Amino acid sequence: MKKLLNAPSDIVVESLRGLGLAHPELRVDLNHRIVYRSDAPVPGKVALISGGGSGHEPLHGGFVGPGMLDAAVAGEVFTSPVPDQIVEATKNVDSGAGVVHIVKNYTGDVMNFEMAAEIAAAETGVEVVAVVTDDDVAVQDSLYTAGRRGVGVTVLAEKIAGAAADAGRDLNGVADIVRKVNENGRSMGVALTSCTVPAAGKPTFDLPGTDMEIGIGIHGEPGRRRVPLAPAKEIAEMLVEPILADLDFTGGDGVIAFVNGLGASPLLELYLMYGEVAAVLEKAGVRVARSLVGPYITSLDMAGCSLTLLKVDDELVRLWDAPVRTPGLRWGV
Amino acid sequence: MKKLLNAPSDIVVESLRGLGLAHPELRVDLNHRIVYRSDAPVPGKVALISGGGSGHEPLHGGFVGPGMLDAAVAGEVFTSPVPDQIVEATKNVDSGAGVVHIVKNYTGDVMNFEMAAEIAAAETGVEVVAVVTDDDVAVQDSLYTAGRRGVGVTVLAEKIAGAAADAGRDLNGVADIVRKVNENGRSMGVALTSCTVPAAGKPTFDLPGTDMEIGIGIHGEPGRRRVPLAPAKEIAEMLVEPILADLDFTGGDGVIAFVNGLGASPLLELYLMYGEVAAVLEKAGVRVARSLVGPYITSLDMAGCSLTLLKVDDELVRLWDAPVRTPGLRWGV
Amino acid sequence: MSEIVDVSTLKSWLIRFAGDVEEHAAELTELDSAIGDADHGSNLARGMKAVITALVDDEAPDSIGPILKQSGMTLVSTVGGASGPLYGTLFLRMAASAGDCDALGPQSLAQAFRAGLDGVAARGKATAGEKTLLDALIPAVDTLESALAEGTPFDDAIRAAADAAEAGRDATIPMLATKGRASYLGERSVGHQDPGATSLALLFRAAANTMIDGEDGK
Amino acid sequence: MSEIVDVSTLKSWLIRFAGDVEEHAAELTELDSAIGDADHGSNLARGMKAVITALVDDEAPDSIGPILKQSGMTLVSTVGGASGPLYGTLFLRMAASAGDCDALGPQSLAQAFRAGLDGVAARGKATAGEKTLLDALIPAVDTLESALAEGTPFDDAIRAAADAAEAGRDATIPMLATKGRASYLGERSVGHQDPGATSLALLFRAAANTMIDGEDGK
Ligand SMILES: Nc1ncnc2c1ncn2[C@@H]1O[C@H](COP(=O)(O)OP(=O)(O)O)[C@@H](O)[C@H]1O
Ligand SMILES: Nc1ncnc2c1ncn2[C@@H]1O[C@H](COP(=O)(O)OP(=O)(O)O)[C@@H](O)[C@H]1O
Ligand SMILES: [Mg+2]
Ligand SMILES: [Mg+2]
Ligand SMILES: [Mg+2]
Ligand SMILES: [Mg+2]
Repeated sequence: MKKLLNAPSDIVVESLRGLGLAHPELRVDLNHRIVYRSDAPVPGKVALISGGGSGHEPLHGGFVGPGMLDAAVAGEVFTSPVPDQIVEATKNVDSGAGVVHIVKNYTGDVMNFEMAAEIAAAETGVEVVAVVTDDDVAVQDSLYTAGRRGVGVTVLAEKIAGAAADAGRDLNGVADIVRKVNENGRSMGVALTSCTVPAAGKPTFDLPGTDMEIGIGIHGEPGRRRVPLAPAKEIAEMLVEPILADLDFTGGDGVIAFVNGLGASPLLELYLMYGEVAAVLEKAGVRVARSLVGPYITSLDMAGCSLTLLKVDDELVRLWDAPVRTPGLRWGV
Repeated sequence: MKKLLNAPSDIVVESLRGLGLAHPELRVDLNHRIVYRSDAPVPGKVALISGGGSGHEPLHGGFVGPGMLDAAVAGEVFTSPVPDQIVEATKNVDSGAGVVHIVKNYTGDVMNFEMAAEIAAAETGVEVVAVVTDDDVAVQDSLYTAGRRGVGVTVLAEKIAGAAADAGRDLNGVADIVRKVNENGRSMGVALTSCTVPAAGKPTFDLPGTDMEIGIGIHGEPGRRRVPLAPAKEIAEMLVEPILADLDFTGGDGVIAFVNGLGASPLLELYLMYGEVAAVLEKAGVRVARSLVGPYITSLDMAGCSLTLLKVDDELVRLWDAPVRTPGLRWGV
Repeated sequence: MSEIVDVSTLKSWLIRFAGDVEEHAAELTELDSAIGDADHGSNLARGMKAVITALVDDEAPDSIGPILKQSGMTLVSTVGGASGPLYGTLFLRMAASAGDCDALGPQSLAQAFRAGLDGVAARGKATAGEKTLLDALIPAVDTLESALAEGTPFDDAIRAAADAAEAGRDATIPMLATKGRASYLGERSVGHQDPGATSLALLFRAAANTMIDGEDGK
Repeated sequence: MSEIVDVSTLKSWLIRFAGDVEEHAAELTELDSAIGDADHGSNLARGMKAVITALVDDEAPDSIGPILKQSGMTLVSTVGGASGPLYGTLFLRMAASAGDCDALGPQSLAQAFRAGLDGVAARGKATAGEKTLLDALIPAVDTLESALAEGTPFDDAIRAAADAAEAGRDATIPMLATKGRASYLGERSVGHQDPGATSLALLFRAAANTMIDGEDGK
């Protein structure tokens, strides 16, 4: 394992310390591993919290700031945070308007956020609405799975819901926007290499030099199937096709097309992939309204990428375009 | 080699195509492999061009836009662009106020930009001033080397000179700012793994699992020395120490501290490194005025990072803080 | 034989389990690499270390229910992931069932385990056969209860429960996962042993090893 | 023997060199991996491919100087890096020296090489012994000149030049690089063969092989 770290067990808190030092506009509680925008709670505004296992940076700590999250709660690497942390963050961001929890659909995340919401309601009286994202079409949403994983749509939901909260929507209004984004978004990923969990010290899975894993998640969980490494053109088709098969993305105001790097794939390759994806979408009659290309929801040092398509209407485009000022996403301010 | 690409020989132009599609505010000339801000030439403004081999993204194409570069010229992977490209870009961005070329100090880059400046002056009459960046303290600037390599300072110079050009400085004034940044900036890098040049198809060098390469450049050129993998704390010292030994960074208005990812090292680790660097700087009495953390001048899929320190005064801080709107760096607009 | 688990035995059990988890952490993580995200060993080791730290604190409670409760709360607030709430709930429900007493007899212990099992099933919305830690927990609790009901001596009953947990653990190998992270693999989950069931079997073996006088390891 | 390089021979030389570079591209890149950035083979292969494409174009010039000029310009505008301007300058200066003629005699060829060498040295600000392509180019040109001055027949002279280029190439192995990318390595550059000197030796061997009647490869 070749990583820039001291002890593997300290990687999360030491990384948060660096984040706090590099971004004076954030307040980092190292004890609870919470990243706050420093002016939280913002009077009158519905607050937005997300969180999850670490190792997906900039998600979630890098998305804290005006126009996006009020706080992010960091778990250990690939391990959801614990209820105490979530309760602490919830209390500290609530201005009285209530708090929306954006939770990626993993058993651990869902249970820990559920327990936190129960405690927050019982002990502090803060109104919490949790919305679960589950956009990964690689997983069948059926009786035989824990449901689809929450992946790329989470980034878009955090941005768009942040804008809705800024615009003054109430608790249910903001939660509804998260649901709307989740319902209209789908993702699919591919890994060229495994990631290495620092505490494990070696790659989570073996991926021979000539293979790639289609339908990968963001935790090094194996994907749908292993196939021979293919040219970018074909990979683009393998990503787009199952997404389009799951939801009709044609017509309307088009889509936000989001090509996400999983960690180790450089921007040179991500833009190339975006070009290929754009070509496949054009052929399929899907209009791209906005795009996002870069490593935004990563899986440590995994090479590969994911594609997220979000079907947008005028409202979603407007909220997407609204100002945002976080370490990871910034425009309009 | 596991990369998202089609044919290795097409990677640069296909990546530029994706960049152009993803960023309608840029104009990409695929034929000449030039990225322009779409409103170039900007009347009355001194224009800024940079360029070099590809594989360092977002440098340089991702730094084109208001407040930074007017155009970026992309060579093959790790190969400087050719004079024709540079001449073409120079002609197209000149508003009559002249053009500054920011050139990283590599034999190839310097020669190609020199030839281009000669041709541009002779054939088009455009006034060009070229400034070479050479901030890498891993290389001795002596009779026995090609001089120090241009690395991290280039990013800071492009940002700061872009702001100076926006502020209305004339050709020599903008060139002077680039020189000032270069003279006050120093860098040092470390690689944990080699990169793989697409056309070569395998890692440029072998780095056994227990070693790292100190004093690495951004092209997979071997560094100063190979040492056993060390904890982040010690790596931070190995990066800071030779920089401080080369130039006095204490006093004054402090420094811009820039922890740069070389490609495959995730943000989790880069922020951790920033925390360690900040601690070493504090002990050394160096005040951090501003910081930048992320992969901004990369070396394909190399794992590792570099540190750049830029000694700033009030003027440089003001220019650093000025609005910038590019795919790779964006604030204040 | 009516006061089988006193405070000292309870503490020994927790300490031994913590030690076993530490010892098998790499193996648990390895199992989790195959069908999950490579963290079960470090998750549980972190949690049990915290449980033991809390246990030896001067302010630590000194009766059965409160010790179990503190342990459950510690697990919930240090483990995270799926196993944190699940292991935490197991201990919290056992605590509620046991109450603030100085020792548990066989029946009360079995009742506490049953309450814990019910809590875990409710929290995780899973049932038998889904390739989770329930597949070790259910046979262990069932076996303990029925052995005691048949009049089996406690030593034999708890040993049988540990055996049942291990058999349940092994039985997860051919199972198709339909809950938790392993369910994402579909058919590819078959042929791998569930990490949570593996740690759960360690919990029961540690119970047998500490609750049976003179028993030492298997 | 006074008209040694006519247009057809010049073209054959360029085509053979292009083929040799293509064939040795991986080897050149491998050498560049050790002390550079792993691109010399692909750089020069790309450039020579473009040279040949331009050469066979209907509009292509059909006399010595213009062909050399077109080739030099093509190299400058397709190779990039250090070798693009250097190889480009070599051909451009040779073109200027040769002028618009139908063939070159031995003396004119040697003069053209000397002009090219001077141009390369000026462009790269390097001298002998710095572990660059000059370390193959200088002995090759010196040898060609002195052999001709001594009255050596052209065949032998150009073969000697190719031999000298290869000896010069080999002599770069123990050298310490003080120019170009390899200079960053300091002492660590010692023990590696310079990629540019290696391709330069291919250029002279290709010259010998095409300019000597019936010569075929070494
Ligand atoms: N819904 C569930 N019910 C019961 N046990 C579950 C459930 N989901 C997961 N588990 C158990 O949790 C174990 C994984 O724990 P761990 O790796 O610590 O958490 P995570 O899956 O969040 O990384 C699995 O091996 C399985 O036994
Ligand atoms: N200043 C110089 N003078 C002469 N030759 C040089 C000089 N610098 C580099 N070279 C030659 O260029 C070769 C490298 O070419 P190439 O790899 O194509 O370019 P780059 O170094 O830009 O990647 C070196 O092996 C060396 O022979
Ligand atoms: Mg986990
Ligand atoms: Mg090069
Ligand atoms: Mg796990
Ligand atoms: Mg090279």
